[in-house]
Amino acid sequence: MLNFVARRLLAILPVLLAVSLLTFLIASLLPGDLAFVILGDQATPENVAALRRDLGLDQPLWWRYLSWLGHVLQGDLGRSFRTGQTVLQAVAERIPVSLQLMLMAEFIGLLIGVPVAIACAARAGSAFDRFMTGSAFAMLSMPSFLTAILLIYLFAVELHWLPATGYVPFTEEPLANLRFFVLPALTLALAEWPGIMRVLRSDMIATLQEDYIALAKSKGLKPSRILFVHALKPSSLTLVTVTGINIGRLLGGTLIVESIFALPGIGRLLVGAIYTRDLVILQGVVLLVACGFVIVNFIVDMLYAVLDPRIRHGHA
Amino acid sequence: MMQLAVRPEPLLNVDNLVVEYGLGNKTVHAVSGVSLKVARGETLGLVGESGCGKSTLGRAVLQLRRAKSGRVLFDGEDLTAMEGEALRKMRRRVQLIFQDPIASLNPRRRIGDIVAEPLIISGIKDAAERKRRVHAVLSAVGLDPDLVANRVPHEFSGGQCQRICIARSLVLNPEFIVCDEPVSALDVSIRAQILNLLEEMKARFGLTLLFIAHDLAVVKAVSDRVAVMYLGRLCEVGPSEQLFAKPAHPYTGLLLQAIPVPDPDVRPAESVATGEPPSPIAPPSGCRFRTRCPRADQRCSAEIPELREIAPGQFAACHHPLA
Amino acid sequence: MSALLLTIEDVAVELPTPRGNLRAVDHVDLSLEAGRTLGIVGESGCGKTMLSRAVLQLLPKKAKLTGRVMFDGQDLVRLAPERLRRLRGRDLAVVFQDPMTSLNPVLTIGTQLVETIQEHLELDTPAARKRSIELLAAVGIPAPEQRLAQYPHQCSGGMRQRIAIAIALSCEPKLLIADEPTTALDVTIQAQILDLLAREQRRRHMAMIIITHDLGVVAGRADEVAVMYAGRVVERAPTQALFRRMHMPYTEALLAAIPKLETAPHTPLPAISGRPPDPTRPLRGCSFAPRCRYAGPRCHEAKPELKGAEMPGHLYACFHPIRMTERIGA
Amino acid sequence: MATLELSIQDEAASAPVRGGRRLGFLFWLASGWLAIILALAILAPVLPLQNPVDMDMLERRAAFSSEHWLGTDGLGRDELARLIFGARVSLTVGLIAPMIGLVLGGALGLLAGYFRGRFETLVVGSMDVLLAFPPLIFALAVTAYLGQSIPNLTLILGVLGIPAFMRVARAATLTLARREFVIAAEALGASHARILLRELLPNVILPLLAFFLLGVAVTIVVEGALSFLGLGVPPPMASWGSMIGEGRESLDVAPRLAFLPAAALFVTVLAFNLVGDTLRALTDPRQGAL
Repeated sequence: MLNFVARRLLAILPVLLAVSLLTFLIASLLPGDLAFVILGDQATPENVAALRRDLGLDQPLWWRYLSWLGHVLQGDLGRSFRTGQTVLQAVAERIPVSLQLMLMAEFIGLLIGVPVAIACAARAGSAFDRFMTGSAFAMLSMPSFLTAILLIYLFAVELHWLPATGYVPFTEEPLANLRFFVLPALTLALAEWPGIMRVLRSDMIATLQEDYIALAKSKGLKPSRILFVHALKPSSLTLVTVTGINIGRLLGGTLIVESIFALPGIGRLLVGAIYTRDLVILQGVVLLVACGFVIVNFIVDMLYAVLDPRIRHGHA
Repeated sequence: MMQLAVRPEPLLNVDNLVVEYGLGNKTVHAVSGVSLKVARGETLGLVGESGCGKSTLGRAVLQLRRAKSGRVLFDGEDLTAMEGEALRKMRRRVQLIFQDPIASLNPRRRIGDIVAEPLIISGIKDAAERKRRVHAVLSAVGLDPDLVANRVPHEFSGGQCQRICIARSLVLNPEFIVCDEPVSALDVSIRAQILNLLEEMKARFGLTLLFIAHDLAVVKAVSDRVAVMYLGRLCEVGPSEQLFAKPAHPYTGLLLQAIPVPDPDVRPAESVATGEPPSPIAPPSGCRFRTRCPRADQRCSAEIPELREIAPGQFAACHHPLA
Repeated sequence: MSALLLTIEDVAVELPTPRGNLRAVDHVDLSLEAGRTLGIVGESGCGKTMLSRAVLQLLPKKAKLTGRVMFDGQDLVRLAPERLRRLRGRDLAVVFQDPMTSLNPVLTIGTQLVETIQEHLELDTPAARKRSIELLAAVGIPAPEQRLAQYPHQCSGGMRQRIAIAIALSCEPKLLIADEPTTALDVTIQAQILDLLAREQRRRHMAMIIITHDLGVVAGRADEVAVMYAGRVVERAPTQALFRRMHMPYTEALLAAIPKLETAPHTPLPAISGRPPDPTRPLRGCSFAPRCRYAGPRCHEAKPELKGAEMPGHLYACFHPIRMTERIGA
Repeated sequence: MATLELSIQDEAASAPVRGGRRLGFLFWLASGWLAIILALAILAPVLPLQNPVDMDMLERRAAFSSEHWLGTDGLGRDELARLIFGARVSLTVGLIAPMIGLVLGGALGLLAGYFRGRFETLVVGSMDVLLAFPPLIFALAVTAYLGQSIPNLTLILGVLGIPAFMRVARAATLTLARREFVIAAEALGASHARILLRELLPNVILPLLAFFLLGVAVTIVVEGALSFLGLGVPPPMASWGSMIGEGRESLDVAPRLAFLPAAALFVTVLAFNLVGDTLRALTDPRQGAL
């Protein structure tokens, strides 16, 4: 097992390195000279040249990458030239919002998706199954910005039950905080559950056809035990992957929802950075999010091994 | 019965072949130093249980799996040393038939095209000529070319697919065919048809066969000589009648005893077979059968038994052969 | 004559397929006394596995089952699900063909044994564990105590089939259905497993149905043999009688088509020409008639019913039964 | 002793199994919708539509009328014309971008699955790197620097689709390459190119094409999201996403301005998903078994 963890860890190192290189390249190679962006109206050739020297932009590309990487490895991701905040400060300030949103969304998504999937798989082909599969399919075609608008229209504009936009920290006003989070979290969850449900349902249906389920039935086990112990665990492997990928995707996917509902999270930080061409923030946040994604995937791999003894023992 | 044991120039000469491959961070010792000769016009049966390396050996002969060491001489030429175009040319003379006939046929191509494929690969450009040869070979294996050629594999049963596979392997007039468990996936009534067909084709096309199977009776039905394999090594080689009448290696004896006989008067002997084959990842030292052998002693674990002649034409790799 | 433990009365199974209804089992009658062994022999697609699934009530959801399966005085077809559940695993156990797929890969062997025992017997966990260890030892598994904590993939195929047998035996069933229990195993392991089944059957005095495609497997081990073809039982007899004097041309042809060790190499095998009929398109006459060398015009017109031969207990379905003098390969 | 079965007449009778696969009413309904949308988008310039960018400040948010069938938007532009010209943008990006993924990703997946070894490790590794970037952020960052234009947008979304197509092609190839018919071709002396083109490609292309349709659906959504944020197509060009984004401002007074393009987007995406999923199920080998 330890060997397994070590090997997986070693395998993600090159990926992380490539991620950093790509992040750097995106920010460096694309048109738009940083010095011009910063100086704006005051750009004179002398000013630009001076600033370029200050920023190290006159150095060769590989040198800039290495020195940037060196700083990153020491935890220095740079400082916004707009707000003066360091990347880490900016991220630390906003990450709780994004995390709360992500976790609430994933939780609601699982809360809807898992029971529905189990119920559908147990009665595959029934009217309930067909209805829920159909709904999930329709929901899969519903982009989150559409759901968001629909929810805002319904609950904020028409019914006035919930606020459309705004945020207070949980620590200050827990209840108000939750009220602000209901619609955005629901928006994301409504996009999440169909995937969760479809994956788990089809895996469960496949598992229920297995010989070992026939054997469990012929052993006279209770239907609930067959469903929850014999079928659910082997079927949950893909679900773990999907949930992991979802969380990884949500890391970046909260962007639209945060923009629409005006939640001050990572997504909005990024959109803001793009609008204002705040290159340092953009580069730093993209790097952090991408590394976060890689690490979440690594954790999913580990979870996989916990769930499936065959992988743990290197039989797969 | 003609004795075809050792002739000066065998068609196939496998010399001390070793095949190993990685599985995770372990090495599977699939074939560990096997030497075999197959004479022109002969059928050599290769028997063994699953995981004994018999299929790997078959594929290594055809260079579908590269050997770690050892040589495979076909008609005097060393296949293991061949690469690229030379090897591709040689492949027209040696063919392969698989266990799963349905998986052996591309589901998205028509039977006519599948059987014509070897002709295209070997560079026969004349379409009429190809069609003539495809029709001839399909009729030879007992299928009606006009009914079959335009259909796709899933319209056929396993037995018929195996006929198509045999047709494909014959269309280039090869000299040598490796049959890798060609009837294991078929039902009893179909199995007999295919075995008869193979025998007929062998006579008609003057083939030499390496016939791999796990069923001793099936192997005996078609083979002139039989080789018994256990865990990557040969235990015993000999003329089929002689080998089955008087097995010299304890493993051959065990295999013979284990076969269920369709006769109620033959009370099945309480199985003498104990234990299970060890893993080819960590084979036992010395004789690989010693962990299950009732005759095993100190010497068996210390010293690898070499194949030696027990009776005329019959070789066994055992320190304590059966009398 | 002891009481009948199992009677299968006029059981038919139909499966809907895209090509039409598939008649998997076509009105089969069979019976089995307590402590006896019945062998059901047939090629793939002959309906033998569907028949066993019908007895176990494990048919696919879409399948239509008619007829009665009387087990120990109750009709399994009409039994309430809860009562059926209490019967399965306790009085009625099964061993499937492929030990690689019939054990749950993510549960330990111990869990899979203990849960069966605790479902049906009033035992606490330590007692159930103790019983599990005894069972594993009884089916010939070395170091049974360590095995409990292991997962199926850590065992070889033969070991897994032993474990599956231990699970089946765990509540002392009255009937064990072994559905091709050795087909997926190597020949030396096959012999071990068949011996184990026979030994445990004698010891526990349970009835057993062995389903197989290999006449050799039933020859020495079954009291009675039923031969199935195209969903029907075409011949049924005490084992000795069947092998001595088979009446049905299919049985004869099936036996003749098996390569024998006694025969010299390169002897052509008496093969059955053609292949089994398409089960979605039932034939009017005898389903073996198109492949049968004895078939006459009547065979293509009417279906022969199972009828008795001179020997008591020997039934066959044929208009032109074989007489001894005509046997091939005899 | 007769052993050969020369006639297979009985097989001729038990004809094809294929007929039973029905596509269903919804499939045809979805296909019909897609055909209509596609036709409208292609014919948009020759249809008697008003100019989608002509503003009429006197007729802002006008209701349905004979002059403006679907009314006008917040800047007095004809809603119907904008919807149809929006379809042009959505479909152009939606259809072209996945083609990049299909060709490049499909080829990479096929080669990686067949040749294995270092090449496969390299391909899979680089795809992992690409996947590590949340697609929307990646697209945003790149558009922000490359500039907002339809070709740029198409290119980025196309590149983003490569890993998914690669995975589908590689998974299909991996299972196929182990099948005996590929080994048989190898044993016949077929060249790598021949095995790839004649044996593998015909089997891989169908799942890939089915996945292509799902890819179209996803691309339309991502394009919509980018345009919604104002980072997709450059204004004043209409795209469904940007129309929804603009309509959001007037949800309280004229919700239809958001909901009309939203409905068009939703139904089109649903239709692509439905057609793609039906075809995927048809080409799924597990389903083809019986």
